[in-house]
Amino acid sequence: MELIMLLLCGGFAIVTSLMVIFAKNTIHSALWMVASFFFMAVLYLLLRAEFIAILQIIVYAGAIMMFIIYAIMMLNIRQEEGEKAPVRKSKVVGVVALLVLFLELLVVAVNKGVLAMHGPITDQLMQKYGQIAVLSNFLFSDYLLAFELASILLTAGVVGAVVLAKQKQ
Amino acid sequence: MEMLEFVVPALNVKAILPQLILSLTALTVLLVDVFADREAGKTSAANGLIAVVGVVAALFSALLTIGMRESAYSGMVLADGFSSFISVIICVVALLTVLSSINYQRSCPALDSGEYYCLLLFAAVGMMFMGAAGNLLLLFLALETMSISIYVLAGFRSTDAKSIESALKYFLLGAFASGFLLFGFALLYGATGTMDVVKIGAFLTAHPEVIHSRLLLGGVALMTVGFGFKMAMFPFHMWTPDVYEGAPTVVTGFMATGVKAAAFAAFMRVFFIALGHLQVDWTAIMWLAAFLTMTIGNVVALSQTNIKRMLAYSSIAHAGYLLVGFVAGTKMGQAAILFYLLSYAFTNLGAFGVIALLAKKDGGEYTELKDFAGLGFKYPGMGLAMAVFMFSMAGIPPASGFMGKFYLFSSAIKSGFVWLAIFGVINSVISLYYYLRVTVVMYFQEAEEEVVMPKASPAIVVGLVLAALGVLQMGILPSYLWDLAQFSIKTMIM
Amino acid sequence: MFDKVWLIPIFPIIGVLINGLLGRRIEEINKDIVHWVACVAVGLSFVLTCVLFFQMLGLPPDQRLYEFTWFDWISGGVLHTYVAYQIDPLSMMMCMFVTGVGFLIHVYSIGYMYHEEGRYYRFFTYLNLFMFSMINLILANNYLLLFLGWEGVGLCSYLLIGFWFSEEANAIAGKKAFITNRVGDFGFILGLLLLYTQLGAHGVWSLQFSEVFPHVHLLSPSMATAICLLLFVGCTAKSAQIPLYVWLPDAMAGPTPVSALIHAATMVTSGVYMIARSNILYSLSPFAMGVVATFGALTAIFAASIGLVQNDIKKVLAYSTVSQLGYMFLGLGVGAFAAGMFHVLTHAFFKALLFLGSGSVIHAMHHGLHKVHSHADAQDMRNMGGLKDKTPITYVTFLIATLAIAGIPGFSGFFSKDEILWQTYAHGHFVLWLIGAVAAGMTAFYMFRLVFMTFFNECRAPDGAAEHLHESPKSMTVPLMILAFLAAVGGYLGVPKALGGNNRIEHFLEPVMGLGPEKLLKKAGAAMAGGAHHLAEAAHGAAEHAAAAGHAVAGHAAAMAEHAGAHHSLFAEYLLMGISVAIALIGIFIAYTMYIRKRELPAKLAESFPFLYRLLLNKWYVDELYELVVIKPIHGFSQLLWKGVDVAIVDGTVNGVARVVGWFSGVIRYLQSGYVQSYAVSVVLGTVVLIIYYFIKALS
Amino acid sequence: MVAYQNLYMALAVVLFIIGAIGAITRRNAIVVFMCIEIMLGAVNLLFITFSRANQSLDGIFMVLFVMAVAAAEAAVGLAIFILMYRKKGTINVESFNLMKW
Repeated sequence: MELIMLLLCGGFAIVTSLMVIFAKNTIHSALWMVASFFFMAVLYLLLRAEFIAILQIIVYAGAIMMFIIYAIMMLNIRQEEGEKAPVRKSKVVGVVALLVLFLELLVVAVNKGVLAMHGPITDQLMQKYGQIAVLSNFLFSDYLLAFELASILLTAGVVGAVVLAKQKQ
Repeated sequence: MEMLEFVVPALNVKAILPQLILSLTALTVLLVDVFADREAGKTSAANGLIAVVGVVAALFSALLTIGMRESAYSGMVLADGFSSFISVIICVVALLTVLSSINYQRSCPALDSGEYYCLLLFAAVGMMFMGAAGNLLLLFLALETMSISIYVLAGFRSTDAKSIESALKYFLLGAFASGFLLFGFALLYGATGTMDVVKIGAFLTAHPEVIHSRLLLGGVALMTVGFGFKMAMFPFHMWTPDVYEGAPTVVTGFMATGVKAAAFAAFMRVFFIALGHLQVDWTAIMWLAAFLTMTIGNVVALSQTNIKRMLAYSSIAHAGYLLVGFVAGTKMGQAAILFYLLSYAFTNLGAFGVIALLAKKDGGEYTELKDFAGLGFKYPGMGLAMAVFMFSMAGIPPASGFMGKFYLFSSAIKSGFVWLAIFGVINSVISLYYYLRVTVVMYFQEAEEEVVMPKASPAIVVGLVLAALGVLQMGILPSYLWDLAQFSIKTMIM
Repeated sequence: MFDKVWLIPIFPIIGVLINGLLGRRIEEINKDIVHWVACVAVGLSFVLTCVLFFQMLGLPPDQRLYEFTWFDWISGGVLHTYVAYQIDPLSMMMCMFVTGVGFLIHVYSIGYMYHEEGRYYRFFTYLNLFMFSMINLILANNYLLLFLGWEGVGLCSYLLIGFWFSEEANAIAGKKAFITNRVGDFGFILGLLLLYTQLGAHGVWSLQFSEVFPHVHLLSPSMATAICLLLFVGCTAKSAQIPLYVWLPDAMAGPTPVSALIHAATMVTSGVYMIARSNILYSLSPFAMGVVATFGALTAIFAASIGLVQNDIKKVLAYSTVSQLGYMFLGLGVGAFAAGMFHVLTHAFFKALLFLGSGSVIHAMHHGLHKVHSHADAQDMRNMGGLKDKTPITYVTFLIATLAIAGIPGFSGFFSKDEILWQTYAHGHFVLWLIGAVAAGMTAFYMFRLVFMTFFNECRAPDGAAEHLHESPKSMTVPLMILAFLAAVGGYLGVPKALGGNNRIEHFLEPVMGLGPEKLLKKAGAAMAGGAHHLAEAAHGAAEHAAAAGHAVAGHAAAMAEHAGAHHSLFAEYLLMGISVAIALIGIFIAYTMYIRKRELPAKLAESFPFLYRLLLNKWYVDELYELVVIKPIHGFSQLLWKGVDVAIVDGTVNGVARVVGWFSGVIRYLQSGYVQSYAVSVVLGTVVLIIYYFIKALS
Repeated sequence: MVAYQNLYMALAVVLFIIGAIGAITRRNAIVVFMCIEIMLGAVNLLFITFSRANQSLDGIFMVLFVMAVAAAEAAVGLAIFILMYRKKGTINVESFNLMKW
């Protein structure tokens, strides 16, 4: 059952991602992207990361993508410009290199029997207390500093976005 | 369902004191600016001065923490000699940048805002955390804090096409490279099961069979890409000249020194502490990278006529020199990198500070080499300062660049990389040509058009004097800082 | 008292700080303060040097070594370098005349440069900075501090050559000097690195002389040769030897006091000093010594031949300097280190005097030509003549210096030059001796040619400028007289045994070098003992090295002892002396014939041997040769490959290497297309290569 | 261990490469940015797979923070795109080519 779900959602994720690249219309690209994120969320569920799956839909598909679509609408960019322009050689080189990289990464990633250390959380713990309880507990103890730094990061992002986009005389 | 017991984390303020001070200063600047009441057409130095106070306080706190050796926040932060030294470098960078910004904002009013100084300080916080991070997760967050702030800073002259282009290129490529870096982190995490730098090192010691697993090696390669991008290592250096040229001059100086220092700090921490066992494996490729980076940087710098672009290529070359210390890989080589980073901070910020002096009334910049013709005698102080910084970059004694290169190359020789050291020396001979050309133009050429330097504010005078003193101090009496750098490396948490 | 040695370099640097930082203000208030500060600074250094010198003389010869560590400079790992000074006969002798001659030239500059408006202070700042660097170079007790001084004097030289930078030729000359010197410095640095690592391999991580020299016998012979040759590359640039001498004649673009101080008396001898200082190292490599001697002799005759036909008074002196430096290296190369240093000393006196004298002549000519608004060249000897009566003091002092350089018995140059030639012969280098002797004849000829053209016959200055020629001010003539005295009697410091003297200089320098045959043998024995000690500890491979080094030392020492056997044949010495004096006299006689008696002769000769004349006049076409062999092909190549885009590369400089690099640079930067996605592609390519690399690494 | 771990990882690699191809070929800056987001998504998948395989929390938290970073990047990035559009009336990355060589 899991395998079928995996293959199905994985396949859809790949197809939708490809559609993001190949769609001529920018809005379509963005919508394919939303679809792709949904399939990713399902994959996270399969991996029992429910919390992340929810976040994926709320933050990514919900907030970030809406943000992007809003920008596209505002700038009124439908069609990609310069379509007629010849494809530069460097792009061809790049795509070939990426295909090589694809093989390399497959060799890297697809192997068994890696012996890594385990912990600090087991599935049993998750089962016992619930994922959100465990995560939040750790977020505010072990990962407290990272959490605080993320707040600075987001502040910087907001300040930066405001400062760049505000209309100047 | 029973509840998980919440363990209140120990808040070790001392371990992150400089970062804390800078963050609070950043927020203060942002808030104070909201209530600032500006006369029309005038700029205010208030923001800059608050930033200066904060940075100086952070500098002192960083100096105070020298000698600490503890890991805090569940291993997220490693407060040791190394992170203290990096914090000192970043404070110096931030201080000199703020001082020149106070002058620069007169001609470029866009920079006269709380947001500018706020983002500058946030970037500095990110850089410091990069030096102190003991966990890849925090390291990534710190790196992104720095990067996002700097994407914005690069595009701060938001009406200038070059500035926008600079921000665009840095942003897209930075995000792209972050993807590679993250992929590398993921593979490393997959291979070892932890993101804690020290624990990874311990794990690899306990399980040597993992060292050459494909997962780990792939991770190492991809992380090299990510860090190499920030360090401007060949062939990930391509963004450097374009981004440096377009960004406001003071920001360029900040990027060239601060980002490089932070990237090298993180790179060293991850590679020497977590992946120290792979040193024999990476030596050959990093040797090649060091050689190509410095050679390409220097050679292309030769044919530049725009001084900011020239310094951008020269910063690539300096990344190459720094990699020589990395290839050497010994404690001495690592200490030499720290020493060189500090020396480079003084030198490069000094040089960019001088360039930033020549802002046009309409907010433009004089950046062509020929704009500098004849300025040496017209403005003797400026000419002298520029000569000092150029000599330091070229590595002519008694400026600090000479000592820095001396330590780097002798560490390489001691580790048996004589040829790399020889190529380094050849490269510094090549570089002499274009550095010298700046002074030649300044002193020995007649100006084609009248270039008038607006009156310099006291802030930048203080900044340039500090930078020049730093250059000379490190060049003439390097012992103290060299000992400190060695101490910093020795007290690194393994 | 010896621990006050740090005051010697301190005084000039104080002068630099005062004049450099406040000079502009001071000059506006009162110009005189500028030169007072500068001269007093150097004067104090000189006085202190004298005090230390005489104090040292009071000590027995084997105790004349004192090292003073001022402060810790660089300490990296096992390397500890201090700013530390060494007082020994060699450094004190050198320091004496550098500060002494330097002081005189400072005084002379007051008169010569006084009319410079707004740049007067800068000139003295540079001069003081030069003194500071030179003193560091001389007094340093380690190679690193020496190198610091070495770079420092190079920098000052560059600044001073280009002092009148508003004329482009001067700026270019400065650049040429700097770049040529950097080529040499490159060799020097490599030599130092090699020395450092090779000694380090034997556990001696140091560049301090007192650490290095007792251990150099540990080096393998081929290593010693490589190090010596690399260091010598540095010397060929700094001390203007073939093939890197080209910058020195052009350096005459600087003010004349600069030519006298830096490009004649002091800086250019620093290469000689360095080799004399490293004599123990050089003694290990007969081959390197041979190279030094050969290059020295060739330079001597080569430069002298160019000097024969030059018309610019300072150019003649420049080539004569190159030629005399060649003699010094000849002396060093045959193992007569003391003789080489002796010639450095006497040469400093008479060559400084010659330059200052020529400066006085040019000064007079300038005034004269300026008065009548003539644009004739004030340095061209064809415009001079008859100055004997207009500038009597200059004439007399100049003549003394000329007699000294020509090697007329009784004057200083005779003793030192003859000592070098004799030692060359005595060590069995007959061909080198012959070259040296012929060059001596040429020297006598062109120097007297200069004197005759300048001071004798009728005045050829145009437009009645002759009436306005007059003697220079006191501040210029007094140094001339003092130097004339020294140039005349300086030689008596080292009268050889054959002439009833006792070779005082050689004995004085003996503790530092004076590696006479017997001593060398003794040292070699000690070295072997040291080597044996090492043997006990070291592995077998190292043992073989030490043994080989020991053999080389012993063999060389034996060879030297054999040559020294000839030392006692006084007859041969007298004979050679006679021959060289005769050659010099013949040279003078020819000059007399050609420029006083039959003055149409030079033109005739030039006509009958047009090829030879042009060859010499154009300095053997060396600059053109460099242009043709190095610069042109590269230039043509880059034109061919990359037409029309090379404007941006190099601003028309004569630097061939820069052109190649520039071309390369243009090609690489073409990849920098400005498209953000191309940059992303390079990131991807880099990734692909990195992963492949790590895979291969993991497999192997 | 996770069931079908290799499949998940292969999927992550495929998505990563698709994103990268898009990022270097598409001309529209917003699409380029979206492609980079796909790359980050692929990495997230990798992290979660490893997190489960290694029974450790680090990976999950990493994803959490990557999302925060992506949000901040999106904000800044879109601001930059708006600037581009204001300056030149286009967000075609190839038309931003003032600085080169």
